[in-house]
Amino acid sequence: MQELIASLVSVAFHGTAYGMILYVISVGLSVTMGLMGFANLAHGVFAMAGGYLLTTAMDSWGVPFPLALVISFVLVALGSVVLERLLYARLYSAGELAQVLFTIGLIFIATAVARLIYGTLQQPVHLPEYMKGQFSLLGRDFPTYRVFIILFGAALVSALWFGVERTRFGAMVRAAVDNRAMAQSVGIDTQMLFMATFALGSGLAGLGGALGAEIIAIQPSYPFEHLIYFLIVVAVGGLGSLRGPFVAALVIGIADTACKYWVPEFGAFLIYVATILLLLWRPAGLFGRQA
Amino acid sequence: MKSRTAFKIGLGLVASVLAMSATAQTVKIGFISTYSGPMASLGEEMERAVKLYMKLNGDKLPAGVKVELVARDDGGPNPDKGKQLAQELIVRDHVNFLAGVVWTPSAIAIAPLVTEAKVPFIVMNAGGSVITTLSPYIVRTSFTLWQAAYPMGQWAAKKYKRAYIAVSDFAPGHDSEAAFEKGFVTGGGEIVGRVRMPVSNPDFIPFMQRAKDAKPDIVFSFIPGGVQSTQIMKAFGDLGLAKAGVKFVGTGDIVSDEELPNMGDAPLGAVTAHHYSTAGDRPANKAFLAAWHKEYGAKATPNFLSVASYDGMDAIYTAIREQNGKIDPDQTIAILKNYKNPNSPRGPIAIDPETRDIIQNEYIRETRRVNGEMANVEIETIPDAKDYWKVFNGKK
Amino acid sequence: MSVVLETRSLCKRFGALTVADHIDFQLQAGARHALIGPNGAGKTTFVNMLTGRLAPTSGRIFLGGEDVSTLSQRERVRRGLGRTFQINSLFRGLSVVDNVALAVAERRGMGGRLFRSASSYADVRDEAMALLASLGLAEDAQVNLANLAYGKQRLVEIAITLAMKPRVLLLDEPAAGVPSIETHRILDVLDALPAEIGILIIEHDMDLVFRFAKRITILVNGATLLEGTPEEIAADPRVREVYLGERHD
Amino acid sequence: MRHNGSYSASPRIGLIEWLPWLLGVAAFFYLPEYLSLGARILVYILYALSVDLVVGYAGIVTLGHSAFFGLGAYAAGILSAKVGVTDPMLQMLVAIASCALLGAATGALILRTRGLTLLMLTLAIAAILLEVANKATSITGGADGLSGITVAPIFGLFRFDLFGKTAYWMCLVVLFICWWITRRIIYSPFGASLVGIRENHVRMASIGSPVSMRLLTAYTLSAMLAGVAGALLTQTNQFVGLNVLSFESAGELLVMLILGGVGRIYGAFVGPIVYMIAQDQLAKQFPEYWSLGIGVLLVAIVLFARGGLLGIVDLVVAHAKRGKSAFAGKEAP
Repeated sequence: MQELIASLVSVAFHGTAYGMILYVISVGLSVTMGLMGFANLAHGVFAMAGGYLLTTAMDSWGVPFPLALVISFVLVALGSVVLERLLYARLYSAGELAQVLFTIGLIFIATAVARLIYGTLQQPVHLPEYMKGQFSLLGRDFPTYRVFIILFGAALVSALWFGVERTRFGAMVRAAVDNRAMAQSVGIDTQMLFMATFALGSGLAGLGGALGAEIIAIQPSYPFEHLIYFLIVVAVGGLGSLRGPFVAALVIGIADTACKYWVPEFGAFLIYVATILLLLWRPAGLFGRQA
Repeated sequence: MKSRTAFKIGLGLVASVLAMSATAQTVKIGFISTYSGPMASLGEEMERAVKLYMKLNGDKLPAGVKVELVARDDGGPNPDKGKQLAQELIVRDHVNFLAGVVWTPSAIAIAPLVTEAKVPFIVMNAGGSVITTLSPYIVRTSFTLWQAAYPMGQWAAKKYKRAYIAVSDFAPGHDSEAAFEKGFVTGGGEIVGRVRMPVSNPDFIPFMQRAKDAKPDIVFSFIPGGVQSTQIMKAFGDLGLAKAGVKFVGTGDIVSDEELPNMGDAPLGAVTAHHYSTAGDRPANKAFLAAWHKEYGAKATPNFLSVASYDGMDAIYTAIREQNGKIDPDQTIAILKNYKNPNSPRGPIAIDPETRDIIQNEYIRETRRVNGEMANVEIETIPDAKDYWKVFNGKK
Repeated sequence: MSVVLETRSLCKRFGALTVADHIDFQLQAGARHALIGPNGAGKTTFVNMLTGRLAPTSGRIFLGGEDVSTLSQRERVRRGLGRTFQINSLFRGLSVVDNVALAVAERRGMGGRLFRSASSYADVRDEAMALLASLGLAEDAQVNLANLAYGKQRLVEIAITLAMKPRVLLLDEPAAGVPSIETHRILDVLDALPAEIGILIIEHDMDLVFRFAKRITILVNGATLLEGTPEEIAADPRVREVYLGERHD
Repeated sequence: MRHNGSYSASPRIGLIEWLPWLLGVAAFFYLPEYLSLGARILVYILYALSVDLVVGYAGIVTLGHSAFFGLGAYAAGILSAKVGVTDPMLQMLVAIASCALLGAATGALILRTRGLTLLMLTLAIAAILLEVANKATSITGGADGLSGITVAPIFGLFRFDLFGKTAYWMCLVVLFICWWITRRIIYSPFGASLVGIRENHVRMASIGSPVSMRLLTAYTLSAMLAGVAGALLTQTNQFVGLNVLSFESAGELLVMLILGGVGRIYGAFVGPIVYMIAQDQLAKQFPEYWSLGIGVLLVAIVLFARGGLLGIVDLVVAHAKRGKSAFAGKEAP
């Protein structure tokens, strides 16, 4: 019994940390897909970029860890605006196939660029001393860094929700997700809104990639390898929603960890099966509006 | 009409240019390794060793004989890619030897090709026991996982009772799991749990947590070396297994020499079985290291892949010398079967004429801090270790 | 005269919003019937329920006396229910004749044949060509639809539906987007439609409605306000009330 | 030239359509050292053709066709390595049957959905197969791949050889048969209705077309073609590895197809030929720049040349024709 509880606590803890990372990375994808109807498979590129920026900032520029996180967020957000204006914006009205292929192309490019600059090896993250080791709580040890991820993630989620619920920008985003034509007709500059949302979402992905570099290894095939998990979070959570992906990310993070812990012989099989069943039952996801 | 003729000429030109084959006195070695993907460091270690050997031993070739290395990248554990490259090396480049190969699955996939084409194939890393049994043209200069994991199990059983096994989920992992288990259980130990982990880029934390929760005395692990060894060490450290009194044991892969500097203090006290450590106290090893540092800089560190490739090249050069540059596949194999080198950087080695697999010393090492640097210090030697899988199963 | 299409107490709710409120409606064989009402009255919803694109919340639909309430779109089409769309809904990448031939083929039940080539079905092509000729589109048969003038596209819209040989034809704003000086071409086509088809037209262009329809139903807030001949409708004071402002915006 | 089922266009096989086959036969005699590459190209042409049928003709955006390619490959491989059935024809039949089953079963479930949901479902199904192949080590060999595959001589006569001669002929003949069948399907009323569904599925439903059934049929047929391609790959390589099921390889195939041109049959020929020859020659020397180039090319095609290489050829031809149209008679529709 004692042991079962111990394992449950482990799984819940590590799963939550993983889920937080998944959420921070994927939430931007959910909003941009819901808002702009853009099938952006290249979202993982932003997360990877964040991870590389973190390690570069810390190792080459000598920036302390907290500041490196900020840098990851800001630079990725800025970079994404350039991409959005130059490329994405041309394809808002194009078909799904074109968007899919375009973003796969971006993945290829990002993978190659990452390899050219950083080589093929996984980037080691040299965490500051205060993030290493364990944190004791109720007689159990928890790795300090993952405790930090959970707390940081929770703070970020609260800020994000508060922002979208209470600010003018948030209200505009919600209006545009609900009904774009309507939002346009009441004078919301949707082009600016798209750009800002895209930047925020991509910046968050960069932050998530940086934060999660310990868990999801930063290496060039990152955007391909983890794409399916980001997409699952969005599809299961429901497009355009903030809460949906949060629930989905936590569930998937915990379920994935539980599978690795108890039934490693199944791998991610159960996650995929569950995803399919859920999408067949609710094609628009848990919190999406059903057609 | 005109265009068709032009087309034919074009095709013919392309074909003839591409078909230019090796000149008589050039021995071509097709070398397959991993230069890209997450495991790219492995290919570099191997190729550096091969090139270093060629540079230092050019004078040991018969007069007029040249050796040409045709290197190909399989991008990681992609057996079909490996097989395709081997096929092209044989059919298009007409190589006299195939060499290299990091991954057991690739070596397995290549085996039928070298049998059909009668091309001697020198395995310079892949450690799955079964490989040498798949073709009479395969010779291995690296190691098998049974060679390391079985003595590790025997050694551990003398000191510990409860072991947890965590290995990568592919053939070498399965081999090392079986070998350790046999050694450990025969010696009176008990396996309290096991897990097979994904081969590439896993997050080791959940697996190590599971190991910790099983409360073993030791965790035995095999993972394909390189950066992953740092990752698993970090997970072991972050979860406080050492603090909880759990010992980390494994094959040498979990404490690859070149990654040791990145691991911090986590590997202190880890005990591993392996056939090579840069800390090995032998004149041949010292000379090898000196040459390596001279060529690639003081910071560059060779590892067991480098040594196996270095020795593999020595075997190939021996065969070339004894045949005076005219390579006959069957004669080559006959020569290689009796290849011996008492002065390899890893100690005395020989090819077992029965199995074409390597016989070498296995060292039980403990990771310690020596002069401020982490090092795998040899604490026990098991001389003339064979591939125990073949010994136990009567395979050749 | 017999009733070919009938709804009984048809309702549709989206959450708290009622867009169809117990609609009882009858369409006679060979009728020229118009459904009008202000924007948001629920006309398109009503048509979508008739065709089976939307499932009603409650109520029944009868086609030729048969209860089709739960049948799929396809089943209703096979029983003789055709529709056109308010916004052109055509096959833009195909030639005009292929647009129509697809529908002919489906009606004849050979649209899914796998082996013989489509062009070997000369009868399908001939029928499509004849239909196009009857609408004055013979010249344009081989033109890619996307390159066709908008007004003609509206006619193709009707041609595709006619190819289904419907007993009942639902025309959803056939003149939408066509400049008013050209609506007469649409009207000519409508006037020439076979007399035996029962037609329900939804239209904002009141000139067209009053010139074409023999009977008019007014829908307001999802419910039937009034039904009668054009003269009766024109004379009813409630209509003016509903439409005041509506026609001037 | 676009090849679409049409009620007014002739389905006759044009002269230029024989060119690929001529080249295929010529390559055998002129490029004997490149036959294994050639066989691989032929396999990928077939695979691309199957994807073109669903993506290009039926307009189903799928990222999961590797499920069928992989299933075909594994079915043939497992049959040989684990069951001991070495006859290539029998292996092929089992591969086709299993892909038909999987295609029909999954298609019936997922083709009701669209957009992201459909994309996700196709991806997840392929991911499940990958995970099964990865974990069911005793049957599939897991990450080690499935080796020990032997393929008996075709009809007991033609042995699969080191140089890939037999494999090349086998691939060429099978591709020819599949091309012929696919072409007939595309030119049939069924093929025309697929294009109708791609252009406007709502309208197709409103003219009484059984849209889901048509899509399911197309999906299943395409799954079978992909299965044939997979089985061929196994027989020519005598090895099956996990990457036949990977998302990267599915993505790579889409790249080849879009490079050639989607929805025009011969895009599926041109794409893999150009891509794989370029890869054979360039990727070895410049692996990093190779994928960079592919990415840039893909983005450029999507932004500027949606029709791929064949689309560009069309434009050039149309331009040239317009130049002399005063003399040329009727222009092909």
